[in-house]
Amino acid sequence: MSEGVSKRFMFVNRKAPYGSVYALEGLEVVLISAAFDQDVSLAFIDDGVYQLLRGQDTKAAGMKNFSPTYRALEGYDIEKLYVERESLEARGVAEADLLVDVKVLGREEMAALMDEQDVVIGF
Amino acid sequence: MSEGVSKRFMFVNRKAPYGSVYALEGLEVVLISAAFDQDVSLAFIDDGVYQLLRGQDTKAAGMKNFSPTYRALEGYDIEKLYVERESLEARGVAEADLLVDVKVLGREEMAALMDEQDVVIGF
Amino acid sequence: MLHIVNKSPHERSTLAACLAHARAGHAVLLIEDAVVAATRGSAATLAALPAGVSLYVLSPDLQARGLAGQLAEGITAVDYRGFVDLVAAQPRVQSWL
Amino acid sequence: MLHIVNKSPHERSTLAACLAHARAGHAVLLIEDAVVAATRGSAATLAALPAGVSLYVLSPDLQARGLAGQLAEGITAVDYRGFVDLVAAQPRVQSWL
Amino acid sequence: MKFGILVNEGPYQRQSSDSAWQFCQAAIAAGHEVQRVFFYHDGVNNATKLTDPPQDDRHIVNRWTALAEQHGVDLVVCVAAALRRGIVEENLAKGFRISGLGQLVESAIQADRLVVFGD
Amino acid sequence: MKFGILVNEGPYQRQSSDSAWQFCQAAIAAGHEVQRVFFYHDGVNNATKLTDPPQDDRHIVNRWTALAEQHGVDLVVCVAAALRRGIVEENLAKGFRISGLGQLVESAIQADRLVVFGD
Repeated sequence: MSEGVSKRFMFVNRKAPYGSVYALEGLEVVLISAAFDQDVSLAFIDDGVYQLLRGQDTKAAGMKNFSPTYRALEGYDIEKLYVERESLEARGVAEADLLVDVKVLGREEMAALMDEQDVVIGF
Repeated sequence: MSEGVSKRFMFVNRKAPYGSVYALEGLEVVLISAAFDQDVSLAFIDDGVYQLLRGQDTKAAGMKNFSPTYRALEGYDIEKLYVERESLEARGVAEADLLVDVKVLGREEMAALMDEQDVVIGF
Repeated sequence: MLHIVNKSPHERSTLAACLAHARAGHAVLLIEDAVVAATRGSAATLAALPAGVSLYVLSPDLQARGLAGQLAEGITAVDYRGFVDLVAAQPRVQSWL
Repeated sequence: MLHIVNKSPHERSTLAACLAHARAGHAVLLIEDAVVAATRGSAATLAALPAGVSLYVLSPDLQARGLAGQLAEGITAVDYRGFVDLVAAQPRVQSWL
Repeated sequence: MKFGILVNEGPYQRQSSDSAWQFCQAAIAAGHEVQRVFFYHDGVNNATKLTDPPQDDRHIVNRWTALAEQHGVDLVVCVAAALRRGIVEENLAKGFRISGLGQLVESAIQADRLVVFGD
Repeated sequence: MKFGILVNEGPYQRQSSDSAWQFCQAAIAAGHEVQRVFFYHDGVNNATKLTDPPQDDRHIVNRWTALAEQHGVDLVVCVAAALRRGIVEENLAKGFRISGLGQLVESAIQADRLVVFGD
C-alpha cells in the first residue's frame, strides 16, 4: 500500500480515554498508518498521558478496554511514543505508571519534534 | 398544557453561540417551557454571556443568526434573565453591550438563586 | 444540591465553575473524565472546595482510567447505585456542562 | 507551522496548549469559539504569545459573535480566503483539538 | 422516587449515553422509577436502528431498547433535533418514540429529579 | 495546491462541519484542489440523507453533496466509524462513498496539507 512517498506523521493525543472515543478511534488510524510505510510517531500531552496508564479496568463502566492495543503497537513497527514531562508532572503521573515504554520529552523538545513533522493529526 | 404543578426552572447558559448548537437548541427548550406556566429563569454565566451580545452578524459564517429570539422572550412572559457580573468582567463585556435587559448579579447572588430552583438545566 | 461534573479540570473550566457556585451542604460528584480530579496528583481540586461541600467520585469511571489506587483522601468513591442515592438524597441536581 | 485553535480559552485549555508549543515563525489562527480570545477584553491571549509568533482571527466567526468591533491590536483578521492562504503559506498545519 | 433523564450526546463519541444508561439501570435496580429518558441535541442519534458496532464492544442502541422493553421506560426523541440530524420513523430503533420538546418539560415537572447527561 | 480535509464532528451540533465546508469553498474559489474530504468519528453523520433542517437554516448535508457534484470533490465516510453510528448505504446521501481508514492516510500522503476540523 506504499504510495512511494514517505512522510513524517505525528498523532497528538491530548484527551483522556473513555470520556470520548477519540483515543480509541485515533488508535485505529495509527494502526492503519502502519501499513503505509510512513515515519509514524505518537505524542501524548496534557490529558493524553492518561491513555497510557496501567491497570485500566472498564468492567464496571461497561466499556471496552482498549489499552492493551498500545502494547501491540510495537508489533506494527510503531515504536516512537513520546510523552511530555510537564504533562506527567502536572497530573502526578510517573513514567513507571505507564503500560508501555515511552520516551519522555520536555515541552521544548516536544515542540521542536512537532515542528519537524509533515502531517500532524490531533485527537 | 399546565400540569397543575409550578416548579422553578433555571436554564443555565455557559457556552458561546455558534461554535456549538447548545445555545440555539437550548433557547428552543426555553420557549416551549413558557407554555407550561412554570417559573422560568435564564442564567448567563462564563462564555454564555456572549450569547447576548449586540450586533451578531452570521452572514459570512453561513449560519442562522438566532440572537433576535432573546428579544422575543418577553413576549412569552420570560423576563427573568440573569447575567453574572464576574463573567462579564473577565471577558471585558459591558452590560450596555447586551441586546436585552438583564439583571446583573454577583457570583454569590447567582449561586444563591441557583440554590432556590427545583430544576436546573445547563446548556 | 448535587452538582455533577464530567470533564477533566485540565481540559475544561466546568469543575472550576461548579466549585465557584457550590454552597455549604451541597455535594459534588465527579464522573467520566472528571474523575482525574479525584487523584492525589490533583491537589488543586480539594484546595478549591468550599467549606461544607462534600466531594464524591464515580468508582467505575476511576477504575476504567486506571486511577482506582490514586484516590485522594477526603473524597468518597461511589458506584452507580451510590450515584443514584446521591441524586435521591439531595433535593436538586445540576449537571455542569 | 500554522496552528488552528477553535475553542474559547475561558472554556478549554487548547489555546494555552497551542501557545506553549508554538515557535518563532509560526502562525496561530483563531476560529469558531476561539475568536473570543482575539478581543480587547482578552488581553491574556497576547500576553501568552511567544516572540515571533503571529496571531490571526477568522473574521466571519468574529462577526457572527458580535465581536468585530472588539478586535485587539496586534491581531490580523482574515476571511475564509485568508484562512486558505495561511494554510498554503505555512509548510505545515496543526489543529489543536 | 421518579427520575427523568436527559441525554444530549450521541452514542460512542462521548460517554454521556453510557453514563445515562448505567444510571437508569442502577436506579431501577434500587427500586426507583425512570419516568422518561428524553434524547435531545445529538442525543437523538442514540435512536438509530442502523448501528452495528464491533462484536467486542457494547451495543448502545440495543441497550436502550432493552431498557424500554424490560422496564417499560419511555424513550422519547425530540422531533426538531431529530429532523436536523436524520433520525426519522424509517431508521428509528424499537422502544423509541419521536415527540416534541414539551415531553422534556413535562418530564422535568412530573419527575422528582431531572438528571442531565451531556458534553 | 492540493488539500486533504478531515471532519471529526457531525452536522449542527458543533461548527466543525461548517468551518470545513467554508474552507473547501474558499480553497476551490482560490484555484486550489480539494483532493478529498474524509469524515471520521461523528463526522460520518454528515452523510445521512435523512436530515431535514428548518427552512430558515442551512442544509449541511446538501451543501456537501453540492460540493461533490459541482467540483468533483471526493467525500469519503469511514466504514468502521459509520457502522458504530448507523450510517450505511441505505441512508447515505448522494456524493458520499463509504470506504476504509486507509483513504485518510492516503489523503494525508498525497495532499500538500491535511486540515483537521473537530471538537
